[in-house]
Amino acid sequence: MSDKLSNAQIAWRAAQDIEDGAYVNLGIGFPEMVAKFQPPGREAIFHTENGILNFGEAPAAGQEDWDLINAGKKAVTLKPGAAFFHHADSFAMVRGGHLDVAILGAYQVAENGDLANWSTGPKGVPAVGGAMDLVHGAKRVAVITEHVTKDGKPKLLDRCTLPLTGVACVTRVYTSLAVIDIDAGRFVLREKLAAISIEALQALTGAKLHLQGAVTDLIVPEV
Amino acid sequence: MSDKLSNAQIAWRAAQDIEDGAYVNLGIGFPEMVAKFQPPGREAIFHTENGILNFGEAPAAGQEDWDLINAGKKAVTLKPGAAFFHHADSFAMVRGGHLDVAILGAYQVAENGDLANWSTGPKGVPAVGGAMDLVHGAKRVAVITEHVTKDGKPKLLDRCTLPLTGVACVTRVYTSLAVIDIDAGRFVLREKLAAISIEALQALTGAKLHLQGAVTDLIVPEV
Amino acid sequence: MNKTIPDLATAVSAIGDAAVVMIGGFGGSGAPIELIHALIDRFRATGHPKGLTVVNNNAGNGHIGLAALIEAGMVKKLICSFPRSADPVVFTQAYLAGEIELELVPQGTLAERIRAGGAGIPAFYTPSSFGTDLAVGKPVEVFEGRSYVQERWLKADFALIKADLGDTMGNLTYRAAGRNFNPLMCMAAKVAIVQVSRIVAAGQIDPEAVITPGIFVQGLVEVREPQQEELLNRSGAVYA
Amino acid sequence: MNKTIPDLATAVSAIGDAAVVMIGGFGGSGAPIELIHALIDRFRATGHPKGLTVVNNNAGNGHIGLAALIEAGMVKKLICSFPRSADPVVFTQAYLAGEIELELVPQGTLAERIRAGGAGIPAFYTPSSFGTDLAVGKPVEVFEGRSYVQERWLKADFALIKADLGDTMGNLTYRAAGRNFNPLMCMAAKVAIVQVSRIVAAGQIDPEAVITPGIFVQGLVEVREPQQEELLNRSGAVYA
Repeated sequence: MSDKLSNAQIAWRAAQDIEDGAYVNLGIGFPEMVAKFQPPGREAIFHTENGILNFGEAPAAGQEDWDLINAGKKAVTLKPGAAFFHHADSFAMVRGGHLDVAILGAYQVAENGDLANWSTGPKGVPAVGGAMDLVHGAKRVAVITEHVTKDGKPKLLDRCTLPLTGVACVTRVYTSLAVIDIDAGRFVLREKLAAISIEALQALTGAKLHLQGAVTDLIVPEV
Repeated sequence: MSDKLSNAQIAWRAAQDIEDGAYVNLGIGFPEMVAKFQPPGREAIFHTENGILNFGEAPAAGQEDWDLINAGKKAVTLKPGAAFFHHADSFAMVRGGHLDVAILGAYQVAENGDLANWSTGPKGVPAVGGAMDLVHGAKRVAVITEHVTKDGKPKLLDRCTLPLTGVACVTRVYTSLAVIDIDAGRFVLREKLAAISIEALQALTGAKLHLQGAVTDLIVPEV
Repeated sequence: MNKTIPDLATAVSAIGDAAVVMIGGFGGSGAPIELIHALIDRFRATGHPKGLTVVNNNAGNGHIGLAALIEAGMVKKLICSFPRSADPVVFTQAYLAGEIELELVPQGTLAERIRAGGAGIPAFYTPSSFGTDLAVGKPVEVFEGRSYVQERWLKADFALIKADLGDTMGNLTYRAAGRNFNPLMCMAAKVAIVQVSRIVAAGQIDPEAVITPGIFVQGLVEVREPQQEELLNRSGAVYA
Repeated sequence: MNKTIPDLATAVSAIGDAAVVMIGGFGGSGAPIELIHALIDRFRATGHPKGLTVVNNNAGNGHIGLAALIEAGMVKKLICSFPRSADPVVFTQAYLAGEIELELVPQGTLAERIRAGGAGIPAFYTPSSFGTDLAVGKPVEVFEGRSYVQERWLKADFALIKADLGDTMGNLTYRAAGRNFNPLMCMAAKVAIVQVSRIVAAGQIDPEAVITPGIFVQGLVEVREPQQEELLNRSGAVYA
């Protein structure tokens, strides 16, 4: 095992916490990978905000129906028991608290649960999509992310410096090094890779990591 | 012809103003009669707020489907091109300005267009239904009514004394004696029965009848 | 995933005292008579649930369904738009005797408040009821020169719903105007319990034809030949 | 009643300069490519309409459809949630050159604002965007201890819509996720113009299957084999 988890491994770890029968929205891009690691024997129903419940994998190349796409505009298939609906009904599901979990990517997460994942600042074309809706309403909003940025800066901070997506919305962060809960405005370390010390992890984290009960080893298979 | 119009005749007169292709909601009870007098060659589409567009006449006795009812809870049939929808969509049609005309009954109408048609005062069980929604949104809200109450008191007033259904919402009143527009906070007499003088009509009306252009004879066949 | 509940008694077993219960239907169309009667059976056997707040467009008719629920003394408060019907004697007597509280809401506002509850919209503005007795005490705001009343969402602990087909995942279709408040109440309740004429396997309802997606449904029970309130009342039925 | 329009050119002929035009579709699914191209044709022939405000979830892709509309210089302002796509070069260049105005709206808020426009709800409260840059200047209110942002309805002069079946009275069905914003935009526009794959007689669509009731539709035009944005872009198509 390398010194940090791959994206697929982070996604695998997040997938283990999805209960049987859960309604789940996966953010565009990296979070979509979580669907692949659904534990055997559990059934999750995936929601895509453009208007499908219970969609499945991508079709074979050449078999795409381009009206049958997900929020990332990728072609998908349907599972038995799927349903179509318009955008207002779709975001009623989101905003109305009907999703069990939303798993999103992040630029930054703050210890009070603030999330920044839609804008890296004033330059370029801003685009928000459904991110600001998804952070509200799901019973559980989790983030999957590298623990630090490409140039080694912390992404878990005492306060976000980038434009916010939502205030106090994230409750769990799965990173390439650890699993961290957000509880009462604090980062609480739950799991970490055995190879890294708490001190070394703290040095890569922009806010204090609190301990509350045991910190267990973050163990993820090669996937 | 008697000295005043029958209910059927009032309904007939109101029906003559419904344009071809109009979407129409008829209030429960007396206003429902308007549907029978649709002029030949014109097609109106009737909306019932419990969730049907383009319903038709009552079925034969014994042929009722008691899930296929109108707002008055009477069994109806469907015309080709009907649609079902839930209550939120139904009242989106009402409130959102999609109906061309709503025709309602009245206890009282005021010269500024205020309507009282839901409550005769504090005693008994109050019930409002869709009346307060129907007076808002339809492009034209018309009233059909006896000109005076059973004991001869005016129903057209300078100000309603009964609890209001809506403020400044009615634009035309079809009575047993006259057709009166509400324009800029005034009753404007448009048509009256030939047998009654303007003075006599004024005496039966609780606010000033203004004249603006010709007053034509209100001519209605026996129906 | 299988949201099927084996019988009516089990379906209504979790509804507690003082719960807010939305009941679908407009008059008798789309009214879940069997679920309501199962709830009355439970009350007769156990004394619970009582002190319910019920949301329905009407106030029951005759001595069955919602009227029987009121007659049994289980309802503390009714939120509705039109507490009248062909034969509203049960509600009328209870109301005039001061035994039941009434919150009267314009029908379109009732529908929109329920939808808002399901859609996570805590408040909205409507022209309906502006300037009337039903707007007293509510905030008013002017938008684009016209006055509107602020209305709040309406949510429930449970909804009792009547649908036509349901698949095991809770996807539903309805019959004709029996749709009425049912899809909205599924959205607005923590637990939506649905009686359907037939439970089918997941995949047996065309995804295009689903009116209520299963995410809004927590349990469904099959009632093969559901009773129709209108016919029961015409036959003089009494649920007693 | 027959709302059929004989051809695409006629269908878009009433759209004037500075109109607010909602365009259905999410990315390429449910996007009315042929109606958009007919509007571009008119602009090339007559110089009108120009100065449009367009409402769409995205900002176009490649050089066809909405992207081509922008490229033709017809759009003054875009109201959307996600002005990015696989190939957003047209909008990006226009935006960075200051040639087009952008109002960015969270996707769920955009949908709800459009529905509100269609439903006569001038304003509502949502938790979305609270505490973010997109809530700046908007009223905030606390309900039941949580903060919400007041959002306003969104209405349009015209909507360009893609549906699947349409009957002569304007009742519509859609295809799969092509439904997206289309039913909402039909509600929110004074004039909803719909391209359908097939026009059928009134009565040929099951009343239970109607997604958009005809009351929300002013005209429909048949486009038998509608193009799909994704396939056009993969073939490198340019509408020029």
